[in-house]
Order: sequence, then structure tokens, then C-alpha cells
Amino acid sequence: MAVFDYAPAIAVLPLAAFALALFGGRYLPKRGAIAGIAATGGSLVLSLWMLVTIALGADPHQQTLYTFVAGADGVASVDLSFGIFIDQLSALMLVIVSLISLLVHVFSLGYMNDEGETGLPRYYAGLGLFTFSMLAFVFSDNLLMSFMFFELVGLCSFLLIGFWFRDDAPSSAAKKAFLVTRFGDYFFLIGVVAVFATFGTTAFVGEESFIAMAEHAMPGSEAAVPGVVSDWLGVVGLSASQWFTVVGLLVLGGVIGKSAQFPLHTWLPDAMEGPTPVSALIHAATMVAAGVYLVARMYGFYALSPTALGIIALVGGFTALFAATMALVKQELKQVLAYSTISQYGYMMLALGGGGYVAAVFHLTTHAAFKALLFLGAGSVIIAMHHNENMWDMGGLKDRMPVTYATFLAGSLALAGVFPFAGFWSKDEVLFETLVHGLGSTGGTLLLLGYAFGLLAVVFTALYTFRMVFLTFHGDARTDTAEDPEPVRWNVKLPLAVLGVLATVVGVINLGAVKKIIGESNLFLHEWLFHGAEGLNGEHYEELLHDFAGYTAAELPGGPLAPAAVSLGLALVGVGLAYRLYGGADPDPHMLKLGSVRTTLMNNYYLDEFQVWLAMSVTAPVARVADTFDQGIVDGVVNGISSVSLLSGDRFREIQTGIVTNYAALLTLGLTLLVLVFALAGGWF
Amino acid sequence: MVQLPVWTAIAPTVILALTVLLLLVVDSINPDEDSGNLLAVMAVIGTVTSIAVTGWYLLAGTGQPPTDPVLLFADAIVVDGMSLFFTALVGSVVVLIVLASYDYLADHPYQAEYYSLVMLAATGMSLMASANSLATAFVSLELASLPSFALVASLKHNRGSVEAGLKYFLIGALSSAVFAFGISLVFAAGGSLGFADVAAAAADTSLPGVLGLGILFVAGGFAYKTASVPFHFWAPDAYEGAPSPISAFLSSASKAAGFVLLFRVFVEAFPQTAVAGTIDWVLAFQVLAVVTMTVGNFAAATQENVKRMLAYSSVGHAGYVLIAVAALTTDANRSFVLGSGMAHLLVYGFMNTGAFLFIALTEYWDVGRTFEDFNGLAKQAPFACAAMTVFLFSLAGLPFGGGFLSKFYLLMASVNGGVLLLAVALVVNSALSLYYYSRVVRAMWLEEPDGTLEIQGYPTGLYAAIAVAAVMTVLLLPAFGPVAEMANAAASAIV
Amino acid sequence: MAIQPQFYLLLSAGVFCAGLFGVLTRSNALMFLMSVELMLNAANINFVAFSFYYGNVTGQVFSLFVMGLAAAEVAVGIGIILVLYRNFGDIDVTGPVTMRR
Amino acid sequence: MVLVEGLIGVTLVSAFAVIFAPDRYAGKLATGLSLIPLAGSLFMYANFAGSGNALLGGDLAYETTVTWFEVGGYGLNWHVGVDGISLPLLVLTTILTTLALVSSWTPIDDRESQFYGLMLLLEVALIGVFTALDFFLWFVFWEGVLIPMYFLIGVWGGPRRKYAAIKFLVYTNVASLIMFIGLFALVFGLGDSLTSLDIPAIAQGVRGGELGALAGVQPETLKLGAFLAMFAGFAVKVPVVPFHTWLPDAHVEAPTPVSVVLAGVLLKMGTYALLRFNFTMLADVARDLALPIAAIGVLSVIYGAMLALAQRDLKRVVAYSSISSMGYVVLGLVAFTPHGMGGATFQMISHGLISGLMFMAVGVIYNASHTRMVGDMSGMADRMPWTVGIFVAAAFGYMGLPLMSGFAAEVLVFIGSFQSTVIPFATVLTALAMFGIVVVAGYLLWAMQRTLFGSYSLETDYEVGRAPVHDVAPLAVLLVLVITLGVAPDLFYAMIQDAVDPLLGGGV
Repeated sequence: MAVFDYAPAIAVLPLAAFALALFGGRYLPKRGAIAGIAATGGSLVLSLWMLVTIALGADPHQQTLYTFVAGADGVASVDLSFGIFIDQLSALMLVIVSLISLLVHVFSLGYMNDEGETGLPRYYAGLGLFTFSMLAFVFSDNLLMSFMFFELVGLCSFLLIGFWFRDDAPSSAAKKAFLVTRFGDYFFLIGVVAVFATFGTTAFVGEESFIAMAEHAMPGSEAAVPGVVSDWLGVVGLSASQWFTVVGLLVLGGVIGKSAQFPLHTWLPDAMEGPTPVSALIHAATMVAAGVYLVARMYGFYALSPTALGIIALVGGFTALFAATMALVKQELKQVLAYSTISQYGYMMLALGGGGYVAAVFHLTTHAAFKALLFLGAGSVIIAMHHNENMWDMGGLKDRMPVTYATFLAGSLALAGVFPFAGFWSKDEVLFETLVHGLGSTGGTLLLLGYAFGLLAVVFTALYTFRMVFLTFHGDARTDTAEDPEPVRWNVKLPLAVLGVLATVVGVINLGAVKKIIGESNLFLHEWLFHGAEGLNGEHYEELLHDFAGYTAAELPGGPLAPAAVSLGLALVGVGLAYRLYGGADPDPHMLKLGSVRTTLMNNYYLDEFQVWLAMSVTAPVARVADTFDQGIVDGVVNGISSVSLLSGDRFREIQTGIVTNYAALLTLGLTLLVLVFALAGGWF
Repeated sequence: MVQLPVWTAIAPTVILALTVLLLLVVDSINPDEDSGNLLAVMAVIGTVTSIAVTGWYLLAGTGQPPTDPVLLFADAIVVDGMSLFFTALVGSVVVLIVLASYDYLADHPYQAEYYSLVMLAATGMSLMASANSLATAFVSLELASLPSFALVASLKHNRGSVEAGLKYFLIGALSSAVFAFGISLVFAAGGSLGFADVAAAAADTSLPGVLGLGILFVAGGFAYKTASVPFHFWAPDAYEGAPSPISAFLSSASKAAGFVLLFRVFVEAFPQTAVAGTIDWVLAFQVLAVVTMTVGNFAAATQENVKRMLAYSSVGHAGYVLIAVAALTTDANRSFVLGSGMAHLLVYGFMNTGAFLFIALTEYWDVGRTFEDFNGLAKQAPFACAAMTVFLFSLAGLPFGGGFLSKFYLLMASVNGGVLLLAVALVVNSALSLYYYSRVVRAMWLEEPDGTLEIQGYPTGLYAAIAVAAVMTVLLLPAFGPVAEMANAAASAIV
Repeated sequence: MAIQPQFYLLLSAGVFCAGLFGVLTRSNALMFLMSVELMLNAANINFVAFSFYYGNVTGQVFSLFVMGLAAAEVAVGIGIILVLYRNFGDIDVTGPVTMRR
Repeated sequence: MVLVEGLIGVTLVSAFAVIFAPDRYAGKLATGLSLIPLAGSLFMYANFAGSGNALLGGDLAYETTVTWFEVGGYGLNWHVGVDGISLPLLVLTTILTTLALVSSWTPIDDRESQFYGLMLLLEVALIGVFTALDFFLWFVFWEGVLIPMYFLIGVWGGPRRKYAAIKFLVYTNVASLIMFIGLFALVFGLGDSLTSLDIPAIAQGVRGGELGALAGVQPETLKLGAFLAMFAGFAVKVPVVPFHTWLPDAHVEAPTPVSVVLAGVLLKMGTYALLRFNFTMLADVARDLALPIAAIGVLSVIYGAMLALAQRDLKRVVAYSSISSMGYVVLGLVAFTPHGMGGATFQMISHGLISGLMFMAVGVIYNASHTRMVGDMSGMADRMPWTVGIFVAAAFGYMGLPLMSGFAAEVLVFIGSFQSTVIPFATVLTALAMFGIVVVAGYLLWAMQRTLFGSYSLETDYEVGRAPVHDVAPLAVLLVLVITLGVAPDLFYAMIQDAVDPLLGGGV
């Protein structure tokens, strides 16, 4: 397959852009932006080529590129390698990532270059590395490689969030982002190591993959249990399903960190300190998406464990609601978007936990479009507002920034889940899948709980989204800047336009709510994902869910239409509420009426405080105590031994009095002692 | 090849004795003239000749396996590997001392007496190495001691020197009385003085108590000579007060001579098999070794005076060498263990002499004696200080010189003998010694000079002696093999 | 009838202890030296007595050596005591304590 | 082949040449001369044809055996050679020495010829340690390291240099002596079956069960005692908690280039020796004691990291984190799995490069700012962009960022120890140790945020500018090496695995 020979280039192109910008950025046109655009453009073209090739019926492609640790001959050890795996899922994700990245590069011309920022080569180098890491993560063919690029994604987020390192807030936020996600990755790494130990491989693909081996090792599987797995299970003394649940949850730790799920979501709002295009990239296509993508990638493994799935669903549902409540009270534009991101990824997790593999990928796709759009739109507003992000200082921008307004509105409608925008279809699919599996499965209570959270969050989502829209664009201008905003150029408007169109129409790929009408076969994404690689497609996952997790979809009387109507209705309630509260020319800050509840929400339920407390009031004192212990006791013993030696040395010196008669006496005494001892011992007398 | 008469086996000692006579003759012919130059050259020539003959014998295999030891004068004197080894050792130290004394005594009266006393003591020491009877042992030991008393006190107008001489003499007199009484008791128990006869008689003596007491008293005599506890009290004071070359002489050569006698007497005259029912002297030496090295090193640790520190460390080294007899258990590889002490003494002869000669150099410069006085000395005299660093680190057992190998040889010996206590004590003391030796290094290299020090002149003789000692110390690292082999071979002949 | 050897031993031990006692209690250098002479003579008693007991002359010869040595020792000793007197103005052995500890 | 001898000889001659050279030229001369052993070691690497483990009958490369002397029935030989474990360490030594010499040009401005001469002497000893295969020869080099190090810390160090130097000297010397006793208990326990102090011979004798009783002590007890003595001895060098307190003092006081060699190579002597002696000769005892040893490793990781968290001095931070990193090595070694022992060995190389890099980067910043205290400076990135850039990259390397050598090493260790069947509770202990990667990120990020980022502020009466090229160049070289080994660990890991493999089985 000649076409797949070019697959590595998808990631390598941005890497080259990174190197170019880092070392030669000063001499390049637009300080490296052009190189980045060219590279991501190339990646996009190649990704699309892959997508089309697969769509035309090519088999998924797996290939080991480079073995960096070869297990020695004759030793029971494993190879560590890089490889690519292009299937329906990864090809789709590659397109999303490279597209968003391309648009972000273009947008950056307006946001960074036109604003006269310094350090641009570093910025574009960071973007290039970020894109490279994410693309490589997406087409990884094994879990270790995934982990490696997962971590690199974390590094890039550090570099880009902390781009304005001269200020304290960005560098602090960058630190927090890396550290919190690192905490999650700690569990992920244990998971990777555990997978190695259990299966001797971390490959995703094929009969020898850990996913397939795990399936075979489950009780009730027809295939023979692989020897290496049963040996290992003997060592740890757990049953297959117990151990796989443990491993799955360990890997989930990384997912929760990167995808900003409760309780490791706290880094994400802080990460707004980075440049806005970076926020768009992080939230829509790269870092945060990585977590969800990982679960989807190894969904066959999770499908074996109802416990893990239940936890995923519950965490997701809870996060969706939890983050939405906080978004209600935020005053900065990007803060609202940040919490909405957390909330939306909660939906995706809910879908994955609820057996909605396709729904999750669907929502990932639509969200990528509309969230990138919203961030870039916010970026446009921020340019216009001279980097003032407070919505209460805005108002009435719709007339002065029509393109931004129109596209932003499209994105908001999608986010709120209003028919027929993209978000409506995908969010509905998420809720529907969760509901039917919750109703149809034994022990589906967790799913139903998650569903309830998700449904409630719909109202809040619509409310905060349109609160944001009304405050920013409607009503009267509340400041001078808002009266006369700075104009933005084509390089801002073009990405907005592209994404605006996508946010409106991309739902068409999977019109699940009306599948009874258009026919199942016209659910393109569903069809697409159900025809993946052997053992790695939606169809197989459904079987696994049924066989091992006990998931069964309940038949609802009205089909998917009734739940869709419910969620649409709730969304409209939210929009209406927002209009009531903030639709006027000079809206009041109604949220103030919430009093202490608002304070709690503004302070993010004091979770940041809790984490700071953990770091400053628990860890730091423990470290200080350890240091004192080390200096005082451990080193004290060392120094003490030396002091005691020298002191006793002084005592020994005292014996030497200088008086010769004393010497004679001591000499006699010594000899007498010897004589006495040996006389008694030898029995001389 | 011409077969020399048998008596020529003792030629090295005889040559030393003749040198004494020659020196006295020269002096009596020309008593007033300032002839330090000539005297020193004569002494060096005499000693070098003696060493050369010793070396020749050593290489020629005189008295060494496979031939029998050469026994002379009714078995009163023996020439074998061990005696030759120690004669060479003593001779080497004497050469260094004489070279250094040439500068040290530049304005000193009575140089002829000084040199002849040194040579006389050297004769006594080499005779100690050849003693094969308690009578010879006693006489040679006193022959070595009496000139030493005078030498220590030879700076007649220096109160320190006189005080040192007094203490050395008084303790020496007391110890020789103890030694003599011990010999008399051994004689009482067996009726003979020759080592072999004593051993033979000891096995079935009717007076085991008297024998045991005698053995302990004899051990006391050796403890004095080797500056071991509890007969060590004279050593710090004497070494500190004596002229530095003499301190070097006493702490290296005299100690070595004491040890060779100790080795030979205890291994040949009181073999464990013969005295098993009477006294377990290995145990006694274990106690003495541990106590000696501990007392020496701990007292050295906090000294303010460098020379006194070296004096105490010399006591500590006596404790180390005692391992050679203390680890001489029945399970041990006996020649290996005994050889360790001999090898250490040889290396010690160079590095310790060198260290004391460096002190002589600083006395020559009037640097002062405390650690602070040595501050920044390396900036003024880098070569001398480099040599001193070699000596000190070698003494401490770092691989700067043969002291490294010999100390670890001793450690091996303690393990070989299965006496863990000795090994532990050696480790602890060695660590401590590293601390105080490095204090000198620190003063010389790490500290800044206070700026008042002016060094006047670089005395050739002293420098030459220090250089030779340093080169020998370093060379004994790669060339430790022949030394150790020789020591082992010599030891294997008597155990 | 010959005297039992034990009695010689007791005699010599007594003399030795007397000498030792003198060494420990006398601070006059000359008294110190005399006490040492006493100890050496204790050895001589043994040598002579057991030389007789064993019927050889080794011990008797050795006792001559000891006497010779004692004389030499005194010679050196007197020399040192002389310079001691010159430097410290006294012949008290406990006097010079400039070097200690 | 006489390559090893050539390496040692040339470096020794160079050292003396530099000592007698004028101060002005000493730095350049020493650097130039150090290229010879560097080239030599790279040549050895390129032409390496050995296989197997040096102690267990493997094919050694560049081996020579000449009898030095014989004492007490034991031949002491000049026996040198390299296998897949020692060659990477040898290369590490020569590379780090050359780079450390370059990094000395700026900070060392007093008694240069002595400084550079001693650095080269140190290199001689280090080369010797990693190539010698006769115990006494090895021990000469092992102890020989102490002397130049003592002076390098004591003369050119910081305010408390004398205390640090003597502490280092005495502490590690005591450790050597204890270790020595342990080894000789084995040597004499082997009795007549051993005719030399050849390390392979000792190892094969002990593994072959030829150990007899010594002074009434039964072989099993003898082995246990010897193991404990040697472990304690080497643990000081590594250093393993609680024998680590000399290290922070030494690091803080030592001048930068010395810290580089100290952290980069000297600590590896400890783990190298542990691997050669404890885990090769006495593998069965190590297996029996796997739980306590692994626990000590984990303790070092976590405790060292906690201590690093409490420090304000950047050098102290890196120093304590070295303790933490070396804990992984101990954990990996005791796992007795291919990746555990191999990864531990690889971690020695990796940590050598990365910690050297960190110390150098701290040094370059110190050269400009004259302070290392977190809180005394901030926003250094503003003035020294490239230096700080490399610093950040190095810090991430330390945190185990993928595609850098630290990750490869650590992940291999984790895989190896996680699946170890030798260590009881291997999974739990490994998971505990892995928490170190979170803590290390915590303190390094914290320190970087406080010093490198934020608005520029530093109290100086001179202008802080970019570091000279010769300060930054060694950093860049090391970074490239770290990334190269991260992307292609098999450059060293293949030969390491080959050499470690024979250790895993029983027998000789």
C-alpha cells in the first residue's frame, strides 16, 4: 500500500516545522508561521488521503516503524517500538487534529504576529511540536508509544501555556497543567507497565495485541487463555476480570488527568493563561482530546470490565454537570469556555462508559469543530477588546464584528445542543446511548445516574452559553473599548468561517436521532466505525460489551426521537432562561443573587484551594520535616560519630600527663593487668 | 664463584660497626675541625655499602630457603631472609636520616658523636634482626637503645630535647629491667636462652607460671621498643622533643627492629604449640593491637602540633603491625599474616621517615609546629608539600603509595586470621587517621597563608632525603609485589 | 641440700618489686636510676640461681652482661641528668612537663 | 590489544603535563588532551566485539592480563578488559570529563594547572575503575578516585568546602574498608581453590559453590556477612538512604565541573560495584534479600525526592534528586529480570548524562547570577534564553520525558521490577517507586518557575547577559546525547542486555 508509506510524514512534517522554527525562526517569513502552516497543511492533505483511502475500502494499516529497544535473543524480554496504525478511528482523528492545527496556525498570524508579540519562533516551534506529538499519539500502534507521546503533549502544553513566561500567572499555570496531568500519568504509567507485565506486549492491533489477549483470557471466552497472562495472574493472585479492571482504572488515571475530568480538572481553567489559539488547540484537538481518544483506542479492553465502564460513565456524567455549574458564574469569556470544555469532555466519557463508542467519537468530532470555533471567536473578541476578557466590559459587539458574531453564534448553538447544529446530534446520541444501556443492562444504575447528571447539565450548558453570547455581543456597549473595538483581519475571519460552517453542518455524519427516518445505513459515522480493523471496531465492541460487561440496549417505544425531544427541550429552556436574564440592553448580574452558592462556584468548589492545601500545607511541611530529620538525625548521626570520636580522642590525650612517674605507674598497671588476666586464664597459681 | 667464609654472613652489621669506629677515629684525629661534610659522607657510604651487601645476600639467597639459615657464634646469631630484610630496612632509613641531618645539624657541635651514635644504634638494630638467642636479643636491644637516649637529648640547650631524652631514658631503663627480668624468668623455666632451646624446653617445663610471666615481661620489653601500649608513654613526648631526624629514626627503624625481634622471639622461642598450656599470646597481642591502634589514633586526632600528631600516629601504626602477630591464629596462613607486618614496616620506614623529615624541613625554616603554621605552605614549597601529601595519604592508606597496599595487606591478614575484631578496629582507626592526616594536607593546600612566612633556602640534603623517601613510597605501590613476596618468603622460613 | 628454686624466685620477685616501688615513688632522678638497678639485680639473682640449678653457665654469663649494661645505662643516664639539671635547674623527674597530652 | 592501557597511560601523562603547564594554557591544554581518551573510548565502542558478562566467562574486549605480583599464594594481576556493562560507563566517563573540562573554563580562575591536572587524574582513576578486573588493581583505582576529588572539592569549592571534602573523604573511605573486609571474607573462604584476586575468578568460585568455612564460620553465614559488608560499602558510594548525607554537602560545595563528574560518574561507581559484586558474585544472597534491598531502593527514591522538595539551593535540589534517581538503579538491579538489571545499568548512563547536564546548567546560571538560591533570582529566561531553554529540556529529561534517555531507563526499570518474581510485592513496591516521577516533576517545576520564569529580578551590580558559547556548548552536546539515547537506547542497551543476561540464570 503505497499510500500508507507516507503516513509517518503526517507527524514528521510538523516536527520539521518545529525544528525549523526553533533554530531558524528568526530568519523565516512570519517567524516560522508559514513553515507551520505548510507543514500542518501537508499533514491535513495526507490525513485526508488516508481517510479517503480507507473510505474506498482499503484495510487498516499497521506497521512497525522503529524498534528502539530490541529484546535480547533468548531472553524473555520484550521489544519496545514505534509503529503506526491507521484505521477508521485514527484516520478520522488525524484529520481533525491536522485541520484544527492548520486553522490555529492561520489564526495565530492575526493573534500573535499582528499583535507584535516577541518570541514567535518559540511559539511556532511549540505549536509544531504540539501537533507532532498529538498526531504521533493518534496513530500509535501500541500503548507505550501512546504514553510517550501523551507525555510529550503534556510538555508542549507546558511550553505553550507558559509562553508568556515573564508574567507569573502563565508560568504558574503551565506548571500546574503539567503537574496535575503528570499525577494522572503516574497511574497511566503503572498501567502501561502492568500491561507489559501481564501480556508481554502493548500492541493495540492483531491477535497478539494485549486487547485481544485480554479478551481471550476472560472466563467465558472461547479462545485459549494465553500462557503469559495466566502465569501473571497467578503471580498477582487476581482473576482476569479483577486484574483487567485494575489495569483499566490505572490507565484511566492518565485519561482523567489529560481530559480534565473530576478531580484532576483544575489545571484546565488556569491554562487559559496561554495564548488563545493555544487554548483552541488544547481544548479542541490535542491535549484534552487525547484522554478520550485513548479510551476509544483501547475500548476493547475497557469493554471487558463493567466496573471500569461504570466508573468512567459516572465520572463523565458528574464532571459534565459539575463543570457546567461553575461555568454559570464566570465573568471572563475564556473561563466560561474552559469550564464548558471540561463539561463536554464529561459527556464523551459518559458516552464511553455508557457503551456509546460511536457517540463518544461523534461528540469528539463535533466538539472539536465548535469548541475550536468558540475559542478562536473568543480570540477575535479579545483582539478587539485589547486583551480584556471580562464579559461585563463588553456588550453590543454583534454589530461591530458581524463575522465573529455570526460564527460565534453558530458555535454557541452547537454547544448548547440546539437543533440542527452539530452539537445537538452528538450530545443527543451520547445521552441516548447512555439511557438505553442504563435501562437495558443489569446493574445499569450507575449509567442512569450519569444520564441524569448529563440531562441536567444540558440546561446549564445552554444557560451559560447564551449568557456568554448575550453579555458579549448583545445589549449596549458597556465600555469605551467595546464601543470602538479593534478590527480583525482575514487571517482571523477565515478560520472562523471554516469552523462556523463545520459547526453547523458536521452533525450530518451521524443523524442518530432520526435514524428511524433516514435509515441506519445512512448513519455514516456509525457505519464507518463499525467497519474497522479486526477486533477493533464498533461491532466487535458491542459484542464484547454484551458478553463481558452485560450491556444490553433497551428498546424504547418511541425510538430515539423522544429522548432527543427531551434534551432539545431542556436546551431551549436554558436558552430562554438566558434570554430572560441577560437578553436586555443593560443586563443585571443576576448570578449575584445566588450569594454564597455563587462564591462557591466562583471558587470552583474550593478544589483548587484543596489542591494547593495538599501541596503547601501537607506535602511541603512533610518535606520540611523530612529535611529536618535528614539534617538532624541522619546527618546528625554521622556528625555525631565524628564528634564523639574527636571527643574521646581528647580523653585519650588526658592519659598522657607529661609526668614520667605517672607513665611508669600506668605502665606497671598495664603490665599487672595483663599478668593478672593471663595468670587467671592460664591457671598459673 | 668464591665461597665466602661463613662468618661473612653477618657482614652488613659488621660494616655498620666498622663505620662507627671509622667515624670515631676521624673525629679523634681531627676533633675541632668542622667536618660535618666528611662525616656525613662517610656515614652514608658505610650504610650504603651495608645495604648493598644485604641486597646482594638477599638476591643470592644467603640463609634463605632452600638453604638453611646461617647460624653463627654458637647459634647466638642467625642470618636469614628476615634478618636481611630488616637490615636493609634499617639501613635505608639511616641513609635518609644521615642525608637529612647534614642540613639539620649545619650549625651543630659534636657532629661526629651524633653520626657515630646513629651508626651505633643502627648496628644494634641490625643485630636485633639477627638475634637468635635471648642473650643476643637483650644485648643488641640495649645497643640500639643507649645511643638513642643520647641522640634524643642531643640538642643540649633545647629543653624539649632534654625532657624527651629524660623520659625516653627513664622509661627505657625501666623497660629494660622488665625485659631482663622476663628473660631471667624464661631462663628459670627452661634453663636456656637460645630460641630453639627455649622452645624445646618450654613444651615440658615444670614451671609454666614462671614461663608465662616471663613471656609477658619479655613482651613488655618489646612493647617498649615498638612503642606499643602500655609501654608507649615515652613515645609521643620523645618523638616530639627529639630532633626530627632522630624522631624519624626512632619511629621507623627502631620500631622495625623491635618488631623483628618480637616476631622472631614469639614465633621461634615461644611457638603456640609449645606454650599452648601456658599462655595464649595471640590473644594478648590481639588486645594490645586493638588498644594500641586505638590509643594512638584517637589521641592523634585532636592534636594541635603536627609533630606530636605524627608521634601518636606512630603509636597507632605499631598497633597495626601488631596485627601480624595478633592474627597469627592456628587457622591462618601464617607466613601470609606475618609477612603483612613485615611489608608494612618496610613501607612505613619510608613514608613515616619522610613525614618526619618534612617536619625537620619546617623546623629548618622555622615555620612553627602547629597545623595553623602550615597554612598555605604549598604555595611556597609545592614540591616538599607534594611529597608530604604523598607520605600522609600513604600513611592513611590511600593509593598514593605503598602504604595503601600494606595497610590492606594487614586488613587481609586480619580477615585471614579470622579475627574480625582486628579488622573492625583497623577500619575505625584507619578512618580516623585519614581525618587527622588530611588535616595537614588541608592546612598545606586548602588554607590560605597568613602572609608572614618567608622561606629561606631549600636545603639540598633534606630535600634529597625527602625526595628519595617520596619516590620510594610511590614506587612501593607498583613494586609492592617483590617486597611482599620477600616478606612472605622470609616469614615462611621461620613460622 | 640445695635450696628450692621457688625461694630464689620469691627473693628475686621481692627485689624486683622493691625496685619497682622505688621507681614509682621516687622523683629524684638518681633514686630512680638506683631503683632500676635493683630491678636488674632481681634478674641477676634468677640468672645465677637457675644457672646453678640447671648446671650450665649461660645464666651466669648473662648476669655479667646485665651488669655491664647497667653500668653503661648509668653512664648515659648521668649524662642526661646533667643536661637536665642544666636546663631545668633540678633533677626532679616529675619536673619537666612541657610536653603533655 | 593495549587500548585500555593506552587510555590510562595517555591520560596519566596528560595529567602531569597539565600540572606543569602554565595556568593560562592549562584549561585548553587539558581539554585538548582529554580528546585523546575520548576518541580512544569511542574507537573502543565502535570496534567493540565482546559478548557476555565479564565476570561470568564472557568474551572480553580489549583484555590484557599481566601478572603484577604474587603474595600469600594469590596472584595479583594487571587484568583489564571491558564488557557490555563497563564499556558504556567508560564512554560516559570520557565524554563527561571532556565536557566538564570545557565547562571549567569560566568558573575556575585560580591554580588552573593544578585543577585541570587533578581532573585528568580523576579520569585516570575512573577509567581504571570501570576496566580493571583484578580486585586489587580495581581497588587501587577505586580508592584513587578519592584523592583528586578531595582536592577538587577542598581547594576550589564553596564556603564550607573543607567540611564537605573531609566528610566525603572519610565517609567513603570507611565504606571502602568495610567492603574490603567483606570481599576478603569470600576470598579466604574460597581457600586454595583461588589462586589470584581476579574478580571473575572470585565470582565464579563463589557462584560455583566452592566457598568453604572461614574461621569456623559456615559458608552460608559467610556469604551473608560478605554481602552485607559489601552492600554497606557500596551503598555509601551510590548513595543509598541512609548513607547519603555526604552527597549534598559535597555537591553544594564542589565547583560545577566537579559536581558534574561527581554526579555523573562517581555515583555510578557505587552501582557498578553493586552490580559486579553483590548482584553477580552473591546473586543468591541478593535474591534472598530482595525485599529489604528493594525497599531501600524505594525508600531512596521517595525520601530523596521529598528532601529535594524542601531545598532552596538549586544544586541541593539536583543533589537530592540524584539520590532519588539512584534508588531506581537499586530497585532495577535487585529485580533480576532482563529489563530490570539492564534498565538499571542504562539508568546509570542516562542519569550520568542528565545529572551532569543539570549541574552544568545550574553552573552556567550561577556563573552569571552568582547565586543558586531559589528566591534570590527570577526570570532568568529573560536574560539567558538558550541556557534556560536547555535547562528546561534537561529538567524534563530528569522528569523522565519520553524520547529522552531518562524515560527509556526508568520505564525499563519499572517494567523489569514490576514483573520481578524475585522481589516480594514487586508490583506494589514498583508502583510506590514510580511515584517519584510525580515528585521530581513537582520540585523541578517549582524551582524552574521561581528562578527561570516570572519577571526578571536579580540583585547584581553588573549586567547579566548571555553565557559565552563555551559554557553553553557542553550543555548542548549533552542534551543531544540525552535525546539520542532516548530515541535510540539500543546504542548502549543492546550490549548491556547482552552482558546482563548471564546474570539472570544460576550457576557460574
